[in-house]
Amino acid sequence: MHETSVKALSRAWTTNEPLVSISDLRVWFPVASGVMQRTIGHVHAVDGVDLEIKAGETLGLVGESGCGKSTLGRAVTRLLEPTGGTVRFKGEDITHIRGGHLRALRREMAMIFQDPYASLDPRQTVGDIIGEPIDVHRLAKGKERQDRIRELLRVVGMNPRYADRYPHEFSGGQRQRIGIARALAVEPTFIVCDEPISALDVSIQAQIINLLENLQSKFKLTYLFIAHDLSVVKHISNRIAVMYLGKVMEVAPASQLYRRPRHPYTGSLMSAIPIPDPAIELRRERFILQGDVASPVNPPSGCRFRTRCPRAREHCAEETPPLEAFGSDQWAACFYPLD
Amino acid sequence: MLAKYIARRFLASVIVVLGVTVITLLLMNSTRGSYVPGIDLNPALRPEDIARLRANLGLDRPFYEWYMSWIWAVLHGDFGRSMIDGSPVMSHILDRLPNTLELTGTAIVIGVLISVPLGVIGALRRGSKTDHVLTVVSVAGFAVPQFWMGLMLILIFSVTLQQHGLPWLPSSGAFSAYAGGDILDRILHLILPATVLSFFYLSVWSRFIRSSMLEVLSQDYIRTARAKGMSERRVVYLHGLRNALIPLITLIGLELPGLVSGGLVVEVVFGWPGIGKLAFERALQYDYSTVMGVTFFATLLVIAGNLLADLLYGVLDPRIRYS
Amino acid sequence: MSRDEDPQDGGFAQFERFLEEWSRRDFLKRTGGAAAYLAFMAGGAELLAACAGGGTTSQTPKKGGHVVEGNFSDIRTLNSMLSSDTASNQVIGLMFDGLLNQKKNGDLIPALASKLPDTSSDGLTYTFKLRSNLKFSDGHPLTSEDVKFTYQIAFDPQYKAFASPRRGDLEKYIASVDTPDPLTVVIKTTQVFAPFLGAHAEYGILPKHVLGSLDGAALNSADFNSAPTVTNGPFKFVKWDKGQQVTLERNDNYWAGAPYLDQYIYKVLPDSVAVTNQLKTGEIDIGPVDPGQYDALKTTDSVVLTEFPTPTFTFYAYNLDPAKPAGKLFADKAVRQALLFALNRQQIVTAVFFGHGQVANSVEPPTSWTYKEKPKVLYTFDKAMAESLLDGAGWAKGPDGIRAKNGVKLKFTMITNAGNKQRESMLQVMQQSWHDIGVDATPSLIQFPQLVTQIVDTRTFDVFLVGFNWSVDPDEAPLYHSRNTAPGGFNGAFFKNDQVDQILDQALGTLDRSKRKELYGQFQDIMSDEVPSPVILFNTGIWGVNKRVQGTDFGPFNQFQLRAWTNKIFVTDGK
Amino acid sequence: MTQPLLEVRDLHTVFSTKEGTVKAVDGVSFDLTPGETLGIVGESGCGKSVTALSVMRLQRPGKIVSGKVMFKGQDLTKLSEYEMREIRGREIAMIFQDPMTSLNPVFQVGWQVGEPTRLHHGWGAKKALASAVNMLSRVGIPSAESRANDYPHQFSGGMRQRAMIAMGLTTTPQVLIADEPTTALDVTIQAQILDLLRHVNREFGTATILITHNLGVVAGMCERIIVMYAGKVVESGPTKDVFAHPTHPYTWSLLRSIPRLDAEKHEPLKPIEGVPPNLADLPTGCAFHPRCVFRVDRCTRDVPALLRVGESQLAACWVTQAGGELTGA
Amino acid sequence: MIGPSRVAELDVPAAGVETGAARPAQSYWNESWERLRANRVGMAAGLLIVVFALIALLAPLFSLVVTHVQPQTINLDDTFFRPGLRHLLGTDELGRDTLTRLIWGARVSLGVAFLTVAMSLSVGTTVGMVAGYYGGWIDDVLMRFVDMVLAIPAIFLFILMSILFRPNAITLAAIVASVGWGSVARLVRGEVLSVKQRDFILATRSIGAGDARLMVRHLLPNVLPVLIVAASLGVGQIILIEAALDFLGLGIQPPTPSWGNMLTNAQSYFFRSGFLVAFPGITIFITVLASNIFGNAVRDAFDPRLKS
Repeated sequence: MHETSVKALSRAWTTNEPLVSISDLRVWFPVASGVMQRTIGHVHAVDGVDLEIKAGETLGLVGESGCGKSTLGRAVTRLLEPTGGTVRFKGEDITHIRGGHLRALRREMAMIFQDPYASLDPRQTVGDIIGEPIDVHRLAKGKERQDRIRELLRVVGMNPRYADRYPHEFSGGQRQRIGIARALAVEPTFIVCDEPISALDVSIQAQIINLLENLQSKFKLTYLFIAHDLSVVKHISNRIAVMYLGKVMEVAPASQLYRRPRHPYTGSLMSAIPIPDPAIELRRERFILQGDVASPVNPPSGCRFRTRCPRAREHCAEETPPLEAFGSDQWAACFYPLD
Repeated sequence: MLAKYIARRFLASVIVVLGVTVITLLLMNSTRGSYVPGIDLNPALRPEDIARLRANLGLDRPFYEWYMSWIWAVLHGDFGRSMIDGSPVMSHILDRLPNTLELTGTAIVIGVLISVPLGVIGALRRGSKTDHVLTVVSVAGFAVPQFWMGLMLILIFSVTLQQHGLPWLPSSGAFSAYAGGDILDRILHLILPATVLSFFYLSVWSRFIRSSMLEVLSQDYIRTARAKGMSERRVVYLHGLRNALIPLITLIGLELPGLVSGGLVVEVVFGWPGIGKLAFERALQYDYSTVMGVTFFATLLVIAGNLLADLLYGVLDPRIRYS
Repeated sequence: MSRDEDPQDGGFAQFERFLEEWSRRDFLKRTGGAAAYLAFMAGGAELLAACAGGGTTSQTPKKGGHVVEGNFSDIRTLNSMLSSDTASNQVIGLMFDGLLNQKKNGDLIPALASKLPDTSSDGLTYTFKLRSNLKFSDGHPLTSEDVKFTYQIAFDPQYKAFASPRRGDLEKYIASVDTPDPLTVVIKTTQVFAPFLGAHAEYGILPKHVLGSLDGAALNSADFNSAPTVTNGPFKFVKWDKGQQVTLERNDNYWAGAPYLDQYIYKVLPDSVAVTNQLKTGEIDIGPVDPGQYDALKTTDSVVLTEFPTPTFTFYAYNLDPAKPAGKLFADKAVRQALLFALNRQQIVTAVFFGHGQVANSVEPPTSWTYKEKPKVLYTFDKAMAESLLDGAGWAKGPDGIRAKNGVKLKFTMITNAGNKQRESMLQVMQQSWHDIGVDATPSLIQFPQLVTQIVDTRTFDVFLVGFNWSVDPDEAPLYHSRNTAPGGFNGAFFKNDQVDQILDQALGTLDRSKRKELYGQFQDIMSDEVPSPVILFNTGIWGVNKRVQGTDFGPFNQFQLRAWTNKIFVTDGK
Repeated sequence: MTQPLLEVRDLHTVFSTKEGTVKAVDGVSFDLTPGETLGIVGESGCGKSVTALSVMRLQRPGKIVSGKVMFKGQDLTKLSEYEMREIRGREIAMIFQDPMTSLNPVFQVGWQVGEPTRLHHGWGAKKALASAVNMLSRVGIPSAESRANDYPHQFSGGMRQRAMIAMGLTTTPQVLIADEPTTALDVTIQAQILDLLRHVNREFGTATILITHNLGVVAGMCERIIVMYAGKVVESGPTKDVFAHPTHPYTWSLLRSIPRLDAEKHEPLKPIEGVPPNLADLPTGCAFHPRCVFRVDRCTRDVPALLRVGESQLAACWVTQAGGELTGA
Repeated sequence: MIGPSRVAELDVPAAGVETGAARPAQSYWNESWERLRANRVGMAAGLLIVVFALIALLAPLFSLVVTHVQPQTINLDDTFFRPGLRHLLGTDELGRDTLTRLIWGARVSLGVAFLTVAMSLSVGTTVGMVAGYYGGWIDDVLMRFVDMVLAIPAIFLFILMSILFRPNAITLAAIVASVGWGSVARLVRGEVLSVKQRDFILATRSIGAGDARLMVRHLLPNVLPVLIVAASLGVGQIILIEAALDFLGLGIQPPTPSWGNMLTNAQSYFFRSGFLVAFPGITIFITVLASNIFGNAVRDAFDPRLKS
């Protein structure tokens, strides 16, 4: 039965096209004030983003807190309705779909959340949590449903007998596995991983990263991997998009981004990330950004990064730099890019 | 910003006030039957007398008409006259308000003065015998019917003490009937009702302070304060209490409407000439204009109380900004 | 007299007072009303004023000091022509005298008038002579103009907007009020009306020089109503602390001699228990005592208790309206009689009123000069009689023990107002007593406004139980004249009897006392046979007075107002 | 070798919980020499924060059951509460992980920063505020004079941590304990704060204990590090040696399990399987043995002591103490 | 597509199956119950309430077997009996047996309390949940209405409504609940707003669950602890409110006994028989105390965060 809905969505789509294409996506949140609660401004959480995600790849999305990366993830999965722009999934515009159509989309996309403590309903058993997508989409019933839940637990490396336990009995890593099992339950093609490891202990992070990689190859999944930790993103992603204040600053293949960042922000971000090797750390050239991120309610004119950018000139305030191609697979939005 | 905030809150309140008065009037109207306030059932009255009085009170009109003219007058600052005694409703309220403020204010002050240290002690000595005793007292205080406690206090501290020739406390009214009214006299009259009322506040607030204090003491900034090397007393009373008291302000602000109904039972038991007693008596007599006036006033108090609590919160907690 | 012919104001005020009390919450068992021991009454009414306080006559009155009287009714207004409740009338009575006053046994005595008025031979015109040198408290002379003004505002069409509760009556009976000279007032009435003087000659006279400039509407809201600056009675107004007390002070210009007391204070208390408590503590000096509290105060040395019979009573009424379901149950007087026979009224008096009251033999109170000790039918507790009456009337007991006739069960609901302890108890006793003879009566307590509506307006009840109070005049038309079955009338029982109507009308139009006594005798006989609304008991009045207070003289007809002796009260300790 | 400023010897701190007594700090020893930066690394719940709090005697409701904390010749664990107050904030200052919650929200920042000098030097409000403003500007808060009147919520996260550092420095303490000072901050802000800490260390000569779970942070900050696991020190030594040749399997595995930004090619990570142990229910023997890929029989029975392994390092591991090498895929 | 066959191919790292969670499955409810059971004073208090409730339920049996009288049975020859063998707790002014009346009064007092709690909770939860979940104008409208209900001095509502509906146990419960639901609605709304923020709600939406499912399956269970706490603390308070209404003459009307009207009736006979005041007073006190202690215990058990 789900076959039909998948087909309905993918009628005109071929695997050569991007699985997800985002164009000029904007998500603004109103800021209300005054006597009548008039809207006096907007948080420009996502403000004109263009991205494409190819089938089977992992697109990493990095940026500091408040840069809009999670909002972007939620807009793409339609947990938020975008203010403007379009999101296409398998070629179809899903920006404003509703009802049954949206439900069908929910079977194609899944999401994994940052906080494994908050993202599992503490009042449900693990089996119910994983079984819920099955129930919602009426994928299975009775014994079949139970079997499926057990299989999913095994898939994420957990003992199937844990189905009747409650989330609080598990460690962070185990909970994240449960969250992943839930995401897999709808048999999605595309998963948005929203900081899936940042709340985990260091020694556990690798387990989850490996699990995600493993699942991707087994089930031909496409990931949008959101994180603030560039080392992790670089490890897991094919390509990386760097966001700053609601805009994409640079997109590049993972290794290319480290070797040759073009955007000054990317550069300083790289330089700020400590490398667990004293030999390298002591020799490293530090490139410390001054000040704090500007307010997303009143983002700076022109280039968003110019207020902290060591290379900024007058021109940067007057015009917003577009994403320009550097070579075949790298884009950066900067008038004065790094070499 | 603040002025705007108050203005917005005020506008939002208008709907609430109107709604409250409409609900009250509807209820009163639907329960009144053929009862005409202030007349009772006086066989000396002829039907034409009653009709005239009814017309005089405006009760011959449909209630919505009555309401419209009432609200119109209220908007012009005229709360009308009591249907029972013809005195201006405003003067009734203003006559009783000082008494009620005196009683509730004293009870709140006593409540705060006692509950704060008790709550702090309970929090600091959490789990100790003292804490358990305080807990029991406060839970028990919450379980005594107020009117019962009031009557018992009267029997003990007025009647029995007096019978044994001991110094005793007056049992009703806000001051002595004869030659009363000086401060000492008023304080003597205040003791029993304020005790009953503050006992209630005390039970609630001491528990509240205790848990609020416990929460504050577990905060990071308390650890920071300790790490600076300050004494525990300073940590608790300067850094802890200041934060723990903020939510109490809200609670106290929410007591403002208690002026009308919160102290009612105490006012009735002790014959305290306050607004609650007025409201109660007049509601039973279907004194429309007084009831509506008091309702209006009480609703304003509720709103003012909430607003005041919020504003005070803002003063005490710099994190709050009005927008 | 009839419902229209208002009995003396005091009487109904007393009734209103009850109603008012109904509406109060009341664990303070309000006394329902009724009278007591004949022996006591016989002597009591004739006692000297000085003795009534219980003190010795050897005390010499001294000037100075104060008295606090406590009561649990709040006052509403201080304008004698607006007031319709007992508490207000009581305080007004301390500040304003009328033309006449009355003794505690109900005899009229002159007050502002120098003597009882001359009545014209046709009985229509009363000529009052005022005392000379009458003064208001501000020194302004009180003349016949003030009297005329006082009556005028309540009946003259010019003052139509003035919301006096007396207007209906005064408009009906008063043809004119004339003032041939400053000391003479001539009141012409429209018809002969026996209780006229008792009912309408005692209103406190208002100062025309203060209020004369106001129109009817302005009088309604005059400041005077809550703060009378000028008075003519024993006391002057000092202040009114709303909800708490009214403070009065001596009026040195009082015609009967300035009172001994410096101050007289009327204090409002929460309830009758508070009255008892404060009599004990001495916070109040004078207060009415609930029968339930009698024993508690008896042992208090500082308080002297005075008890006397009153025309206050508690009764229940059957709904006789044939259009109502209950009308069919009670149409047969045998049923009504049977139910009364089944009640042990003496036990009710003993248990519910702790013996402070008297079982009624008649509908007229024992305090009345028309009282018939043994009317045609006497009812004592007689269960067998009750059962045989019902059997005879065809009400046979069914398998469930409840009597029925033609398939209709003898089953009904009894209502009274919620909050009156004694009435609640009485209903329960009635329920049990009647159940014993196979009658299923269910008690139901409702709030006051509903009770009022059901009794006088919709008449949707089976049996109601309330209290009432008669004035000194024996007229009982408000309860029993068929005219008052009209909506709004107080004949809630829907009792219609041509003979009774005729007797009551005739008695009202007669000024001859012996003739009236005979007529009311016939009336009592008929009523004892018909029993549309049997009286359970007549209450006693009980007053507690602190020993330090002398000179009170309470009786059946001056308990709350018309106390001609207030200027004679003094205190022995000078405080 | 210079005389240590702070000597911690066999420190034990326990907590009573419903599940039993938890040995949060279980025999920890280390030295801190003047002017150095010592890193304490470990995962959450390993006891690193409790160790720091125990040094400050702020471990409540935990109890220090044994051990010594020698500071300038006196044992801090033996001092009276009053004497200890003289040390706290004056000789040893501490800053915490979450700058959002570590500042009292209802007091102005300048007032809070000046509080240690009012407490310890008895300075008046004016003088304390002036020094606070001075210190705020030295830690890089622009227009410190006016910002001193702001409340904490008006500061950004980075600024708050700067204010915390300023607060610690007003009394020029000899030791600064920084407990996860950058965990709650973004990387670019983390870089700023780390830079500030280096700067402070140089300019004030304050010895710093830097507690963190981030191996990258210690790599760039500390001369020496201590690695903790389940309440114990499992390895310690000069940072470069520990990173180059870890002598405890936990350190070894940890370094292999984290992705490195400078990794040239995509190699699968080597996760440490299993979860950190429950402190109330520790495994027998070495607490790490259930997750250890090098474990030998003895590991499950006996608890290894922290002993010298190699030239400069100490490790608590039966395998390396016996001369075993930590190698593998 | 994940089918059993494909899963079997998967290489599941053995060590990934963690041993942890050695205890038997522990739901939140089980744990709370365990915590509650561990609180001996709280359990004793709860037990007392249960015993009282049972006695109330079995009142007719007590009348039949133990006291042999009905609560309304009057005996004017036996008024103001002191406690003794014939009447264990004495009699009142109409010779009615105090023990019998207390037992039957429990029916009313506890009945009103439980019923009120049930009504307030069901209405308040529905309104609060809908307002909190949907937000926007629905929230505005509902919460303004709640504001109104809470802004009217409750006493007016009680007076007017006690006239409108003659107070019996059910209408009285409805009257008290007509005010009580407002604060429940606020409480629930606040809780819903906070639960709504949590990621699992987003997670549930992300798998395609609808509003109804979210409210019933996720919000309700997460709001439930707050409701349970509110309910257990509410019972005692409502008994007190009921007694106060009786005192004001607005509550249960005699002859139906309730603890409140028994106490109120007895006030005027204090000098005659102190027992009449003492017994209902003590009963109310003990019951409310027990209910508060139990309520606190429940709160501690269900919300360890607030545990004192």
